[in-house]
Amino acid sequence: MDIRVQSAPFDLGQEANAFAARQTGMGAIVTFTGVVRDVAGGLDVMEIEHYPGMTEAALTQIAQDATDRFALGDVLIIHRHGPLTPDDLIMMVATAAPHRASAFEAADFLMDYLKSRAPFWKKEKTSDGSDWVAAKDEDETALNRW
Amino acid sequence: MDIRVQSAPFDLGQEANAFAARQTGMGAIVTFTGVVRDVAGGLDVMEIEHYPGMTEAALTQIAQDATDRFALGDVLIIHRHGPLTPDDLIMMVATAAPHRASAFEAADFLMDYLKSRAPFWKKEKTSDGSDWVAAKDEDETALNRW
Amino acid sequence: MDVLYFAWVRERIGRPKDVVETQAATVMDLVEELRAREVRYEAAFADLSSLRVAVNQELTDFDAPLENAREVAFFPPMTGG
Amino acid sequence: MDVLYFAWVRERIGRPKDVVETQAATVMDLVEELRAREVRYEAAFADLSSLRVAVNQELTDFDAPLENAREVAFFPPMTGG
Repeated sequence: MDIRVQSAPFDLGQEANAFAARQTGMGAIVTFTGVVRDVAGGLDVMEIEHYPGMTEAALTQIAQDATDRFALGDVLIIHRHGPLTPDDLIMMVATAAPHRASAFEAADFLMDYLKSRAPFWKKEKTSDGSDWVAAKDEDETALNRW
Repeated sequence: MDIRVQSAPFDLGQEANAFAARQTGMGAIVTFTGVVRDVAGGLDVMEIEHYPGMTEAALTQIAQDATDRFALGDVLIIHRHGPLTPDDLIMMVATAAPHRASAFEAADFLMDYLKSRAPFWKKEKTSDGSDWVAAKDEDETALNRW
Repeated sequence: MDVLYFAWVRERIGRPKDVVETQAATVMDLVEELRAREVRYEAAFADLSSLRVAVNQELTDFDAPLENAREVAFFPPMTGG
Repeated sequence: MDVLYFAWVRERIGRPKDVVETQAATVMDLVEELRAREVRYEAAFADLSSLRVAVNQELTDFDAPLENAREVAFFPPMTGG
């Protein structure tokens, strides 16, 4: 299990290769990468705030839950904080499992919990001002799937 | 859309980075990578046969169906043929979409169709002899999900 | 006890942290004490349905007891990923 | 018309391809002609439920017509991915 919370950028390809290389007997590897979108146009900066200490604990718990539930061989979570700009990579997860169904489901599960249970908050800054991104009701209800 | 059928190895990290780098406005990127497993122990070689011509056409059709159905920004499919050994990467797909749900579902859809509708056949060679991998009924029924 | 604020809660209160001496038995009791402090606290805690709380870095409810609480944090619903 | 064989169908028949002159109207008619050729063809086509067929590189059924067919391929269920 590899959990990282950092302001520095990460290299998706390098992380995916390192993750894949350290697996044995895992038939399926899934990665999910979240990217800053300029939805309305004019996004200058997306600032991600987090709760140091709790963030790492929450991500570790979420990763452990996924590992137990889906019998994963391995999990990686990297989540950035601080100022990001459009097309920057925000975060990634990777899962390794013997079969594809559990690798896919685990990645989906991780993302659902990461969205609503990991203490990150996004603020969008445009030339018109800045606004905190509101949580979506659907993100909360998505947890009921599991 | 990028479809490749090749005997040469591919570099997951390099492909994931190139795929991510050519997207704009896509909030979600999912990759799936299939890896040769030595399930019973003693697997020397997994030989993948395919149907040149039909393979490329089938993969292109599957990628097009996924693009239309899930409004994807982009799709990548790479599938190897020829002799592979345990822990070799067999294939990968990548999907890019504005939101994570469609990126995940599209990757899952691609894999279901790739399993049962793309003309590849796997033969496992061990010291005891060799056997064609049998298709699973569940792979065929998985198509009914879509 | 350290009381932490994040995102717009932090902005509304104008600071990331208070060190609080309190006999509050529950999170809700602590919220009432904070509300009574100043109008900006009252504003920040006006609508509890838009807030979440963690005690000792674990998500919990507003009726959670504060026994053994070293750190309480208030923040809006999370938007990670 | 090119008739192609893949995986264990190819192995059982002992060759990857036949060039066939035929008036067969459907895939099934062609299968009957092939079965009549030699015992190894008969063996390969013994259980059609374990076979799949493509005409002009598109998956189809055994009752598909062979009008305009340039290439017919027989193979077991696919195991890609």
